[in-house]
Amino acid sequence: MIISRPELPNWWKKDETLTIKLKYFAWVRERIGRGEESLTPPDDVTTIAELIAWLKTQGAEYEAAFAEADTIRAAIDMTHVEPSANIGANAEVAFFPPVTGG
Amino acid sequence: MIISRPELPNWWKKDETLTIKLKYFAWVRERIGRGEESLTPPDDVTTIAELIAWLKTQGAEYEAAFAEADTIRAAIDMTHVEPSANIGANAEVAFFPPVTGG
Amino acid sequence: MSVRVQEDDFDLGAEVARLTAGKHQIGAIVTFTGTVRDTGGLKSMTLEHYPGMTETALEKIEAEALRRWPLAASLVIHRFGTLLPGDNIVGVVTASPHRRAAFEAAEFLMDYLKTEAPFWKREERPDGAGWVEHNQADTIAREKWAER
Amino acid sequence: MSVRVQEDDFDLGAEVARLTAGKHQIGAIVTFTGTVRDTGGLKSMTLEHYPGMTETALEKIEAEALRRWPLAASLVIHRFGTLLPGDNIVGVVTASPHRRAAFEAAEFLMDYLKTEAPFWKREERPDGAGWVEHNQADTIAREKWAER
Repeated sequence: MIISRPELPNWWKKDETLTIKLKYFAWVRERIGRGEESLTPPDDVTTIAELIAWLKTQGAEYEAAFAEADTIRAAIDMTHVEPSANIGANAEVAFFPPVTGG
Repeated sequence: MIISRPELPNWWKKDETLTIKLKYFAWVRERIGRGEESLTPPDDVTTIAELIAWLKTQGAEYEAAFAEADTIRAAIDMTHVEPSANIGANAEVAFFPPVTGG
Repeated sequence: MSVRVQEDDFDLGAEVARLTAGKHQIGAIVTFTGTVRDTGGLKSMTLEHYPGMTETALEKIEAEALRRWPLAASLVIHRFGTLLPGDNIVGVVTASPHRRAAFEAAEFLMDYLKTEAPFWKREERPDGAGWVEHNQADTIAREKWAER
Repeated sequence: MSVRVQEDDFDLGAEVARLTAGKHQIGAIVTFTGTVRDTGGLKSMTLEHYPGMTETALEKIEAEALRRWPLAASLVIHRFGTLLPGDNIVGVVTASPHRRAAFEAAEFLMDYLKTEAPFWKREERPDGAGWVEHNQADTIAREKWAER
């Protein structure tokens, strides 16, 4: 994954292939079969939507978890984000159903 | 005071000059100098407004208490009423400032 | 479903425990506590009320709340007598399957109580005592519940 | 002005006493308690949450309430783990000089918490377990607080 950092020269960016820490909750966790993992998506995966699209190619468990993509919410570094949000360097990305606490 | 009771013959009404039980609260009580009393207004006093008008002729303490008639509230038999309300037989009439509990 | 007019203090935590014990359909409980607020130099506050009418008025207000919202439990406690800054004056509990109903009913009970229940507050200050004037905001607050 | 995420039960009566002790400017205290509601045959409910984000989210929600209303004290407690019908899930306390502020802030905290705080409820019934679906009414309730 390439993180867009305008202040850094191009030769630097190419080396910054990052590992994302992923967390899953509730039925997303159950369908994937684990609560967290670290993955290294290809360089062209920069947004939440792109990450979901790529995960769906990584096995039946992801396909099942993200089948109803509309009902899945995401957080980057513990803040709710939209599917268009860019995933920053060293981000913790979480996927979960709409919350039902309270 | 004459209570209008259509079902009773006229000869009966004339005898029914009633005593009203009056109660005063907060600064109305303080200005009148007592918390309750029983009074017998003249026959033509049938409403709250007429009762206030008559009381104001009964002494300086009533004049002081009812000077700001707009800020005084009334209840008949423990129910809030408007100045136009008729005072029924054996009624308990209370006068007090707007309530300030809670 | 009860009202109490008393000189003694109350404990809404204990009242909630009592009201909700064994009732597993409730889901939402709201309490309101009104306390004597020291607005600067207040020594004490004395609440006068109209015995008999007070209970009747509070029962009417509570019945109206029960008519409007699906309440599993409700309680109104109002104190009278002389109270000190910080003391409890009034306590309201509402319990319902739905939080919005519990919130609305509690606020309704307070707004109605403030304009209907025959209580009068007298503030005792170092320079003398005076009756608290009716707050016009309370009348306005009550009007928002008018049924159209 | 604090949030707590815990497995243990809580006692809002004791929390209110602690929050308001010696504070004579308060006047109005509202509490909300959310309990496990048995909607028919519920054995237990398990609350999963996102440790770290939960506290951050609740602190943000509380900070927003403090920005909007003049609160003298506030508290949000949310439990996680396995709970039984009737058990407390969430507790909110708001205290203010004005009752309307206390009511509004408490309802705001609950409405935001229901849509922002990362908790998920799983219901365990005799015929199996299932995740509670998000209630659209909660999203609508939250929208009424949007600043225009």
